[in-house]
Amino acid sequence: MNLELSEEQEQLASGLRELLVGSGDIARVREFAYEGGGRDTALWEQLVKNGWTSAALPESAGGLGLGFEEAMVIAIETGRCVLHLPLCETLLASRAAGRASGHAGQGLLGEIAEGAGVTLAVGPSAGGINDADDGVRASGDGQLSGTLRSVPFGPLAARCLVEAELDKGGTGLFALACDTAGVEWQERQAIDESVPRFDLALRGATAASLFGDADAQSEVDRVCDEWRVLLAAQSEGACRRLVEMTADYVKKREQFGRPVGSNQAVKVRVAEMAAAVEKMRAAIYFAALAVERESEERALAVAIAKVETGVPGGFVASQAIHTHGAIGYTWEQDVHLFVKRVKSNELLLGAGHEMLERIADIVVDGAP
Amino acid sequence: MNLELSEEQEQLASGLRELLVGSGDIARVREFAYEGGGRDTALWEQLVKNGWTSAALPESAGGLGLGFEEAMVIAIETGRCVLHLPLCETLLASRAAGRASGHAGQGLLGEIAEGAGVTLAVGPSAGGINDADDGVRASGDGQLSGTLRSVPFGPLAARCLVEAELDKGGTGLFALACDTAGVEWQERQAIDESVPRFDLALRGATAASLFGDADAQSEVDRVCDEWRVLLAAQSEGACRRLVEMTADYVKKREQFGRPVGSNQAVKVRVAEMAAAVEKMRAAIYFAALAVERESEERALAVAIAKVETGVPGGFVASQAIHTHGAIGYTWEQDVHLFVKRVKSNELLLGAGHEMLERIADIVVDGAP
Amino acid sequence: MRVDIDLNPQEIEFRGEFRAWLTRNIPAGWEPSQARGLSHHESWELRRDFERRMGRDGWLGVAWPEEYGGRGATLMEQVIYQEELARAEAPGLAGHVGLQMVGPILMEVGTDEQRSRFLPPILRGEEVWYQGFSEPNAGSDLASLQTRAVLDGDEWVITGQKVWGGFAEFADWGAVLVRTDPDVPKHKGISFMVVDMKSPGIEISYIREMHGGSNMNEVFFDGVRVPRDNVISAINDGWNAATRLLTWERGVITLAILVNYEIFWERLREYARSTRRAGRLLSELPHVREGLAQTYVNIRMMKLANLRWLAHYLQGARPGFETSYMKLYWNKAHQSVTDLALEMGGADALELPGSDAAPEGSFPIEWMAARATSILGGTEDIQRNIIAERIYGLPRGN
Amino acid sequence: MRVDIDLNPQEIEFRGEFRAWLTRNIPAGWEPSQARGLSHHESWELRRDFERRMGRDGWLGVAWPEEYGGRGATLMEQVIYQEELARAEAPGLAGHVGLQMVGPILMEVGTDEQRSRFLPPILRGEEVWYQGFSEPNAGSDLASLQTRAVLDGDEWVITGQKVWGGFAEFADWGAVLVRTDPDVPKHKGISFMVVDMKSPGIEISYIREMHGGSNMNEVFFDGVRVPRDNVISAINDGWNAATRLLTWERGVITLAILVNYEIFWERLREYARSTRRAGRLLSELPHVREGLAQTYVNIRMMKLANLRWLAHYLQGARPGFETSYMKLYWNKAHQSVTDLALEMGGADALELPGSDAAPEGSFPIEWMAARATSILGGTEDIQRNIIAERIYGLPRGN
Repeated sequence: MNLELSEEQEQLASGLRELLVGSGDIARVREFAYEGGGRDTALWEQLVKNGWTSAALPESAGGLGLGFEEAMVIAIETGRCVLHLPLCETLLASRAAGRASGHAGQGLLGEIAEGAGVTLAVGPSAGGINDADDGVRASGDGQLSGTLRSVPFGPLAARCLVEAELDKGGTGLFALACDTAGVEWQERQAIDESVPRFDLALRGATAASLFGDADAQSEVDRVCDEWRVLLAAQSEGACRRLVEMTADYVKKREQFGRPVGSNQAVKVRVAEMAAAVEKMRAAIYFAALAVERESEERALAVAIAKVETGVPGGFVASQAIHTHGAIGYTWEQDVHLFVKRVKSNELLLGAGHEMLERIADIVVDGAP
Repeated sequence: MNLELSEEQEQLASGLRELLVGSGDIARVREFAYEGGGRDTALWEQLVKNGWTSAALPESAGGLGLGFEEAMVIAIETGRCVLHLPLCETLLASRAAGRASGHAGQGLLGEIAEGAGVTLAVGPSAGGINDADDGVRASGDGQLSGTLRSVPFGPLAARCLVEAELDKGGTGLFALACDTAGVEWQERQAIDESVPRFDLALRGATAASLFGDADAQSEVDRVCDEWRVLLAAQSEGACRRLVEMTADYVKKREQFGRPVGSNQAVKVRVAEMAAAVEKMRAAIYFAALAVERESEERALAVAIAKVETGVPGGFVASQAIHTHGAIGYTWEQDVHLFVKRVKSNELLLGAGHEMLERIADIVVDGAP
Repeated sequence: MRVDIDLNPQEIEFRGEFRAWLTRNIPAGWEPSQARGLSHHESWELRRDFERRMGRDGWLGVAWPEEYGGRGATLMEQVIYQEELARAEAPGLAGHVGLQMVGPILMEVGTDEQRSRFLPPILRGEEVWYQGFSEPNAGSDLASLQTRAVLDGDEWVITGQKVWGGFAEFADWGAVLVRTDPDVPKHKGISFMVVDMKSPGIEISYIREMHGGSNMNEVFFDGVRVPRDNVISAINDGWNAATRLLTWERGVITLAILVNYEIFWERLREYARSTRRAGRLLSELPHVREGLAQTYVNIRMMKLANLRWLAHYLQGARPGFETSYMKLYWNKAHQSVTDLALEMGGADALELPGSDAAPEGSFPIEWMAARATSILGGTEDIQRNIIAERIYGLPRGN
Repeated sequence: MRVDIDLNPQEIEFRGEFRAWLTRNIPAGWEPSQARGLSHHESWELRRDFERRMGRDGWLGVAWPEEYGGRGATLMEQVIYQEELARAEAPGLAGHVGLQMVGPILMEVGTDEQRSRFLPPILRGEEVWYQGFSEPNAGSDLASLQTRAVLDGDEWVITGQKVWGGFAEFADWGAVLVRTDPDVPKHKGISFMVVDMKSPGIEISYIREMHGGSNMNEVFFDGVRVPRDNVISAINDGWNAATRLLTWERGVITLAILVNYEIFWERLREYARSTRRAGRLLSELPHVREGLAQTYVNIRMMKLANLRWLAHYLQGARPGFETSYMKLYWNKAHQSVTDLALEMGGADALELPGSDAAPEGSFPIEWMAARATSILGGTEDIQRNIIAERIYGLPRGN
């Protein structure tokens, strides 16, 4: 990829898209996530069977050995259908486990290869979260205690990567079984119901440290940065679909005897939405490249991707509602499902101003 | 005035408008200010003769005794024709002199009554100016030394109110004859040529302190606040005229066989420009009322007026150019004269962010 | 915030009187944060009860002329009235369709029979009206509505579908626009009918909104029979009758609405002053400070601009196209303050009410509500067209 | 800033070679801050001299095929070429009309005689061309142009007025669109003519721009006679011939232009890091930091978006409607960075060059220049229509 997808990457995207559309697309998201249909085991199994959940595992561990560019391609597709399953999180966990050298990492890789879904509980370092949590502390023998707010999917995943303060100082990254003793999940109500969120309370739960005793802060930072890129990629996918839905709608909807889309003010909205989305696309490609190549511009590129999908994402979301008129404000119309994902992703792991501050540190002060 | 002009105030406005339009309006501004026609003594004399320059003098001093609301009404009209003479500054000086009790104030009042124009050299306390000036210091016997950048009109006025650091600490406000010994003016080139700007260098120039030995910082602050309101009012006048010019233009200009103004995208621009201007009007009325009534909301109201004419003023200015197309970018078209005044006024005495910080101090922290 | 316009002693007294009444009469258990937790019916009962009490004590229809039982309140008193209701966070009046639309229309074009039958129960808070204007295919282009009424003997028979009105389930009467002549230009074949909402053939469902709640109805009319006399104004004059009052004193309504934004803004400020991120109070972060300042300005300016026009109306001017400016400022004030709420709250701002970490007042629900603001009551696009064409005379033809 | 796309060794070598050449050949006394102080003629002489040197050393027409004397540069090399010119702050090429428009058109539709007469002097930097397209009443609606050419014996006689082209006074030849058949639909009666700019009947004046400078001409044609053979392509085929190249590789041009914004942004950063207000460095003020970050993002994103499309072109795709996105990003990048310059500089930012307090690079002049960006090369409004109609298929009919 050189700021554009390769043919293989295009095929990857259309493969996943076919599977998701074939599974019911938005209707399925509504059924399971919004209408309380419970755990969507069937779709997860299908993703497992087709290799999507192990896409980022090394080939040696039974995966496809795909890189981060491909993870981004997958994330775009999960955004296009507001997927209600922890696929992106599992890809991120695969990558982190692959970087870990010890048993814990190998163990997690094996579980993912067998179909386990993984979620991520990274808190204080992620940004965008107000002070309230205790955070999690690890005892010397790997027992975790403490709380972390708003973990996506929570017990709907099998495993959870947990950021925890190490006994002797520094940060550790632990693989935790979501249903082990001492783990409690409490569901929250948040705007994007396609990603159910849970509070995690740990009381001496046993977990395995991926990076042993070493301070893994830079690993946690890396996971957060990669997560930001996948959130941005999801938002791009969701926003692009919003533009398509909006354009389709205004071509069909008539008022005053002609399509609403023949009004120039509507064209301006659609054009500005489209312009925002095309820029997002360039931003996430750039960020994916920077991560994949371990570029020194990683922090900058990631922040730019988050900025470009943040406020502009909110703009696309708001315009999509407005341009649909009152219909766009209803539950039955699909617009709100995408809007909710885009607004959530904007605020998770640091919103616009926080990311602009990072950018200023780099480009104004020349911080590394 | 209760957020709308009284009939008398409307008459005041139309009286001044008639005089200025009768004098040649924009053509005269071009002739004298932009094309180097020299000092426009004739128009100043006419303003003097008709009582405009002494409008804010107490009746006892031979003036009309008009208040600050009326000063604002006058400022709107000076904005509507980008007046190239220090009328607003003279009104502000009249008010400051009126508040001073001693000989110096009386003297200045008398000079204004006889037709003197006054300008203002307030520096460090005014905001929006980068650190470079020495500032001005007053010796014990009222001799001023130092420099101040970018004084409007400079020696084109007869007198200048100068902010200076007092010998014994605190701030003084001095009335200075612009052509007295020890005063040097150096013209600068700035974007708004209708307000020529000069650097002031003082080397022991004799001047009279309006408020004696007392610290007059609050008086200087008041002058600056009143000046901000008049700048905002000028911008409102200039912006309103830009909207009118733009609407007229797009009604006449044809492309593709019909008026440009029949395009909805053009309507959106005109409507948004108009909406900005109507809000400006409310903001300057509110600020003028707050000043006139010595309301405790003065600082807030003044900052709001500056904010509402600042970035929105730049918006109206940019849209006016854009909507005129390439024509709007030419010297011959009048658009640029208003654009330059509006952008200047935005940046003088503190631009948007600086004013928003003031507002935050008041409304977030509850600062007095 | 302060009153930005001078009140005379009579107005100050009016304010004091109504404020005192509200303090005593706002129903227990009615607080905005709890209100959303009430069931539809519970909420309805609270409202009805409150409204009947208002009627009993003469606080409904304050703007109505005294000859019809109102207080003949001045425009300024109406503003005060609306502001006080909003400030007290009183339940929204279920009777607003009757009070603000049907009542005034009947006074203007109704028959004596219609007035004596319908006005008093509205004023007592006893009968509630449903407004049936919009249809699925008639939104911005309302006049293209297709619900038809056909005369059959002494009755009109109505068939069609209406959307977006509220309280249909609870309403006693519907004020419904129907097509009575399909063969003339669309504005000219519309009549304005009074429909008994308990009639056979009416089916009511709810439209679920993006936040999951349902306040709006779909109403289906299948051969609903209405007595011939239930037409307001002349047959085929319905469009005129209905739209005459749609540019209803927006200043008054808007000033009331913005009190809600003032309250929301103050909640944001308190949130910023009491919430820390990475050890710093949100209210110390420069972008939060600037955001609070800018949204304060947006709300305050919405108020000042409205008060400026109100000053004209107080001197007798009729509301005109400047109401389109008001709507634009309203959109901006509402959308910007809710954008700030989410941005400021960060990940916590995503939480819905009922979640204990959710900031007070539910930021995301308010954010969603603000998305509807630029649509309802004439879209942003329509307001801009009006300003350009009607105020500045740009050519229509688009 | 860094290269955001991979260069192959040949491209790296090309870059090195051209960069080295520029280092040795940029004329002394040519620096942007001084350039504005030069008289029109002095500036012209510097440019001409530089351009002839470029021609001599084979650095003009790098994109031209080798058969016409060019270098047959790849698209990537063209980008590099433009970037290096911009980065070196070299004089803008006076010959750009010949190099980028007339040359390619002649290669495509010219006669052998026209090619051998006109191409070599363009490539040597010896003959300069004027572009006569726009007219006072034909801006966005270019095809409505009214300058007429009437055949009189073996000569065309041209009468009319052109605006917005530059260098008319110094140009040797004009490439002028004229109406040759007033009786057919407007696009079909236009021809493309070569006019000797020293011909009798041509009068040239300057249009003064809002910043006081004059770079653009008005050219009046009063019975100007042109040999019959001076028509490029067929009679009445001028519209096709001219517009075929107007969607010319905007990626290339835009990438060059944005180097200017990168340079301007870096100047702003240095200004912020060296200027104090009330004792604090501007670069420490939160809103300045955020402004610098946001404008950096705008410029960087303009670049990344262009590079993404460039990647398509490198694989053989033809530029299409996506060039409209490029133009929108370009407007945004330019206007936002110059807005920041004024806001940041405060009262000092008002100063024009020549004033010693004026920030380097004259912020207000750059601000004014950016106002033209959303107009030139197809207004913002037109780009948005193209995106909505051509890419997303919204109905035209407006």
